[in-house]
Amino acid sequence: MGLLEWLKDNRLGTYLFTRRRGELVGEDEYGNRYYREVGAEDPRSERRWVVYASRDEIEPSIVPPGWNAWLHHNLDEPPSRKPLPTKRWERPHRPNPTGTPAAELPPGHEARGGKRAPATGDYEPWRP
Amino acid sequence: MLHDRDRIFTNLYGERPWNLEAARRRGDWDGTKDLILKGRDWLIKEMKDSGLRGRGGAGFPTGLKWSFMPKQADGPVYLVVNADESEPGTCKDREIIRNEPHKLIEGCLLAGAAMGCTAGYIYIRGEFVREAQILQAAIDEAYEAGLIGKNACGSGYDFELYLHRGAGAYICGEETGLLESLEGKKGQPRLKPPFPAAVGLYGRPTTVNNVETIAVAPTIFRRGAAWFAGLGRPNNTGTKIFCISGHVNHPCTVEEEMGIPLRTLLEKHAGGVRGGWDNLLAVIPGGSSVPLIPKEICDTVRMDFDSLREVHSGLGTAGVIVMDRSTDIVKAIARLSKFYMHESCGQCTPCREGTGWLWRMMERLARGEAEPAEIDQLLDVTKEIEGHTICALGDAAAWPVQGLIRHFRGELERRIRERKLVTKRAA
Amino acid sequence: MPKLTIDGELVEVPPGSTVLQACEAAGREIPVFCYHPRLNIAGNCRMCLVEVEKMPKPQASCALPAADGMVVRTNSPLVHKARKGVLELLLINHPLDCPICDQGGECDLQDLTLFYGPDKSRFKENKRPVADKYLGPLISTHMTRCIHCTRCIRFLNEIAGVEELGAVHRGEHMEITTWVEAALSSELQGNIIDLCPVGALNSKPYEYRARTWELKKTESVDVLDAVGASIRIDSRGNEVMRILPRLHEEVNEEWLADKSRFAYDGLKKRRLDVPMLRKAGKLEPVDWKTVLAAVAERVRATDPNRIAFLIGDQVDCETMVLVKELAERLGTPHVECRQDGSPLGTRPRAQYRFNTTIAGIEQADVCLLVGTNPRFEAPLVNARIRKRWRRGGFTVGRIGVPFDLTYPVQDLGAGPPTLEEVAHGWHSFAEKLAAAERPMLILGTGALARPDGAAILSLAHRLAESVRLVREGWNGFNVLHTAAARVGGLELGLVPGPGGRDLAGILDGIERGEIELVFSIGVEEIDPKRLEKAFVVHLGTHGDRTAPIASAILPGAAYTEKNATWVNLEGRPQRGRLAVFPPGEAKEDWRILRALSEAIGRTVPLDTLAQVRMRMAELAPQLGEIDRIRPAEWGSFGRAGPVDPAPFTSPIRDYWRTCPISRASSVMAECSALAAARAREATGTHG
Amino acid sequence: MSAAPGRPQPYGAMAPDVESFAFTPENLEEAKKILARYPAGRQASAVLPLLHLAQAQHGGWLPKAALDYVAEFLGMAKIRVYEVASFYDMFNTEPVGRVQVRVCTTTPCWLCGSDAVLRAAREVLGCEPGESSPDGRFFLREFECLGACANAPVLWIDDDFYEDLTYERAKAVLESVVRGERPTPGPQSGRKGSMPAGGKTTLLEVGE
Repeated sequence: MGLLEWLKDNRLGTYLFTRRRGELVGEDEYGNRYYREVGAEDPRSERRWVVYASRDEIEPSIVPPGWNAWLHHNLDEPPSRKPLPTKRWERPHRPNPTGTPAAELPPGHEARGGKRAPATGDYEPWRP
Repeated sequence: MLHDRDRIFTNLYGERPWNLEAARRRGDWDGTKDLILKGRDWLIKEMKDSGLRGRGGAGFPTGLKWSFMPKQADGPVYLVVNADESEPGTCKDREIIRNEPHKLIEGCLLAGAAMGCTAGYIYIRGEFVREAQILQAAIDEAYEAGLIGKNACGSGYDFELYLHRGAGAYICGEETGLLESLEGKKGQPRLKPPFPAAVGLYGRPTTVNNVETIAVAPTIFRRGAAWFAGLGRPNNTGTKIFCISGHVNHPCTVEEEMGIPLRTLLEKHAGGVRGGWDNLLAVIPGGSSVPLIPKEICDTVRMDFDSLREVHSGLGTAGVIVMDRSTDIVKAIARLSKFYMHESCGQCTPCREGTGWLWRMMERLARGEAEPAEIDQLLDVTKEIEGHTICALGDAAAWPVQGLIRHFRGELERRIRERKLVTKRAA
Repeated sequence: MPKLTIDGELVEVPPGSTVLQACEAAGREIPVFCYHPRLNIAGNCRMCLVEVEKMPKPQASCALPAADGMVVRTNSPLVHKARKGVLELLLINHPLDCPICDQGGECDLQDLTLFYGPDKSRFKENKRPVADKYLGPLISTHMTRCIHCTRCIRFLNEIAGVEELGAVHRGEHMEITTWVEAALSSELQGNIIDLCPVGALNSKPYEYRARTWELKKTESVDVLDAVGASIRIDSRGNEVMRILPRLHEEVNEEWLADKSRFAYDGLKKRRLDVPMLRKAGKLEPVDWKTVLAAVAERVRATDPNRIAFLIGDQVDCETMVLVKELAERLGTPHVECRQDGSPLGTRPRAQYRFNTTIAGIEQADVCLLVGTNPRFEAPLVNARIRKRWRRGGFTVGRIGVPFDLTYPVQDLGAGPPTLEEVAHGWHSFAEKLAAAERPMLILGTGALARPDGAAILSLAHRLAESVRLVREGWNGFNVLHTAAARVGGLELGLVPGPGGRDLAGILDGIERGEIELVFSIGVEEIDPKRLEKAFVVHLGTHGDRTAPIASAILPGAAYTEKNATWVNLEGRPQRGRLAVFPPGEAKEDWRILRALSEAIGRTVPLDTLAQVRMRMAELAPQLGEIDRIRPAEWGSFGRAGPVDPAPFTSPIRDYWRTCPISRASSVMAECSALAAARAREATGTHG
Repeated sequence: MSAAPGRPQPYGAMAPDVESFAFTPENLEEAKKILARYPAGRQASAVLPLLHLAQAQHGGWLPKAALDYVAEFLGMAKIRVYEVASFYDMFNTEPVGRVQVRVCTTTPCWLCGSDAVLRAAREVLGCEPGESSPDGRFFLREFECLGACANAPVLWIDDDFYEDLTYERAKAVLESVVRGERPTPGPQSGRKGSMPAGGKTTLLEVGE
């Protein structure tokens, strides 16, 4: 990771802003670190941001739901301080796999080597 | 200073009974028949000459309004009296209705005669339960004595008068909202034109007048237009009931001459501002719908339509709300914004959506939870409401806030600054 | 004629116009939400503000009468600021859910915000949520999106005549609702979806199914009643996604009845998609060749005098041309297009048409309804009558069973005796009709489709003559059909030829074994038990009433699946267009008959649609003039005779289910159940 | 009623189902008298007075049955009556305490101490504005300007205004109301009407 790429991704700006105004709020299970702005003029519009753990390709959907909600000001308290209630049926969060080998493929998809069912038509025929 | 002999409402405080006998002793119903027999033209001319301007808030010349009614009309023509007194700071009509109902009833008859009305409806706000009972009893008395109804006062003129009770909606004080309500609908103001003088109650020509306007009419006719016009100042003639509330030593209603200096009014009749004149912060001079004026202006301003207009306020209903230096002025205006939000009829966009926004911003500003730029935004929102609505409620909601920003911008900015300091320290 | 200056341009408008109309006349577009030219003016959205010289405030142009010498500016900074302000206020409590909103892409608020609105939100408070309301199975609500324009309330009050919607509470808590959760009872309620300028009222069946920009729009006509409303069929792929009205001032204005709008899901259910043949008592799918050969063989083996053609309610004129040609070539005189058994003849044409025309209703001053319930039989005609009534100076009388028509009706009596009284001038209403300048009579098919129909028709003719319904430039004699095919069939003369049997004759013939082979061209309204004995060749679209008893099934195309001509009740030929293809192996009906004729060996030499239409124009020249009504000649008709005093009834009991399409529709089934429950409740509480 | 299950009812799940409503004979008489005030064909005008009448008869609130009854009585569409009943502040469409206690809190009263009056009401009645008291007898609410500003602050109990209140005076009035008494309405400071408290400054020479 060279400085050039840093500049291109504006990581330098984020880095500087984080150094200057950022207050570390917490870290999620993937190691992403979450910051809030210190001394925002209006607490309702304080800036909140994430510095991803990954150093190369970044997939924003890696942010877990609780942190995502906090980033978007849907939660006042970050999940590190006040964890979200988990439901029995909840599965662990995972980032959007679209475009990766883990991507979801419907049954019969070519890449799965399947065969598609014939078209059924979009009407109900009448049979005596 | 007005002499007692020039006061119209001699039983303003209810020291004597309201009934017909007592009213007659005060001079009501004296020679009413002769007045009616002088004819429509005389009555309207007299009213025009008196220079009486409507006492409901807008100050439209009454004689001129009366003259808009069609000279010839086949079918009913209505007089509607607006007794839906709900403007915060105003409590004059209540005193007239409960202490001087016969002045109002006689006024209805004479106004009806002047405009050729076949019937009159008095729309009284629903909250005035006891007042409505008194007024109904007075109407019954007048019917019994043959003063109204068929061949009223023996003049040959037929005039029916009915009382109609509202049910708690400020917007029914707007004349067309009142007519809608009287027709049994929601009190949502109508589009104008057509004006009520052309298409009013039940689609017939109608004039809507305030209680005070109607109640002073008999005395004007009896004592002559010149007498009334001789009081007050040109274009702002006659006497007016002022209602003084808020931070004065002796809140009261009092009948005074138009154009009386505000300071005189407060010090002479209301026992002065609490803690002395220098303790005055601001005054809302004409009911909640007009912008407030700060002390510097209060020092010199006169209480009449034109003088108050010059200082970007208005006489309105002459409900004087006094606020001393202890007042949280932003909260006081925010409370008015809440009033307008609650009373908006919901018909047209700017008022329905804007009044709620105004109130919410005002509440935040009262706590200082805002950005300095939001003061201008607030002003901008008031301008988006003002003048864009069907009726004047939008304007009325905008003006108090505009007045606040005009005169107390510093106060708003101070609160924002202080709040910021507090949050910063907490952080 | 007031003359106004609009943005420096001088325009002259008719007296009584508003400033908004004047601006439109000058080619200026004024943005509006609450204003609608067909509704009363509400003036509540404040979007149409313009600057008028000498007036201190901007004025709502929709409500301001145009006066001579007015100087109006629609483009000044003041106006722009006002519009921007109003839009900002409308948007503060409007959710930003355009991406999931059905109105997205055809939303007035979206469009106008793009043009005039603010670029960002300054509203930091919480938006106002509003609970959604239940309005029945047709309309879904998202009341948070409502901008309180009250168009829906005004439409139901004024045009539909059903006061069921209102705005309750006040100020920012104002909500549009029925107050108690009840479905709307109007047959025109779907129009409030079109009227709603935002996505507050949406079509429930269409909800979340498609985005407007993915739809293919096909302009067509409706055939679910005889009005022939202009519609737009929106389809995606081979599926009809929704049906909307199209502007046609003389027919439907811009409204559409609910059955026509919402029954389209019936196009996807119970469809006949393969030819079938009865083998050993069971219908079995076969291919076209087999079925045509089998039918042809049967035809060749049958005496032409024992073959009959019956024509259903939604058959197009092209198909009827083929029927006529085929019957002629086979030599059978038993051709019948009057499925309901009415006695209407083909000449003079005036006897079966709605001669006044739908738009003509607005000129009438007295109207007599005989044996008809226009609210169910033709909701749009009923809406026109109501429109005329609202203008005042209009009396409606009725002979028939009382029913709420949304306007006051003077009930004269229930049955033929009253008609006799009026026809003979013994009833005071006859004088009223005679004294009227433009009187009209609407004769329902309920009065005709009965054994004494010919005598009733004759009485109606007598009435028309005695009160002079037909005058210079005015024909007040009208028949209100319920079937889209009927007038077309009569125009083409699809009635029994010399020696031919009419409907009753054919049915009796089947009974007695004198008719052995029946071609059912979309016939669905005849009791199948009466057809059962014959070899029934059914050309249809749905497995409805006739298919189960048919011996051979020829799957045809529904009205959205073919290019075809229909003639509406006024005698107005109109073209429907193919929006989607017929399902499976189904074909356009006329092609099937053409192929059959070839299989029989009596080829009808019409190979293209153009040729069929040429032949149609030869048979009935008036059908060649699309969307034009050639006035019908007047003459004598009907056959005097004794009448049965039984009261007239409407042919439609259940508005929601009248044809194979609507009977197959689950949406219509839901509406029908609701209407039935409402009727039960009404009789339950009021005796 | 063909209500869809699971959808919010405007009347709220709390509202007991009042099956039917009809005016008592006396009120029917009164209703007919009210109708006579308005021209023929304009009966709808009587909707406000009749709703007042119905509300008084039904203990301070209007059940749906009463609205339907009034609609039928006046020949109006039901929705029009619902609109009216929900528009005006004085009508309650949900069950509330029979005695209605309203505190004016608009600016003129607020300046003169309506907060204290409201506090007294909360304490004495034991409920918040917009609620009925725990025993269900009283209904407390904040009200907009009652039009007695020179006598601020004002408390409006059923038909009567109690004026010139302080915390103590409000408490005394409310406590006696809770005891089932009706204290003398009007200014509780002892002054006459809206006369200046320090003695009148006008109308001195007007004799009887």
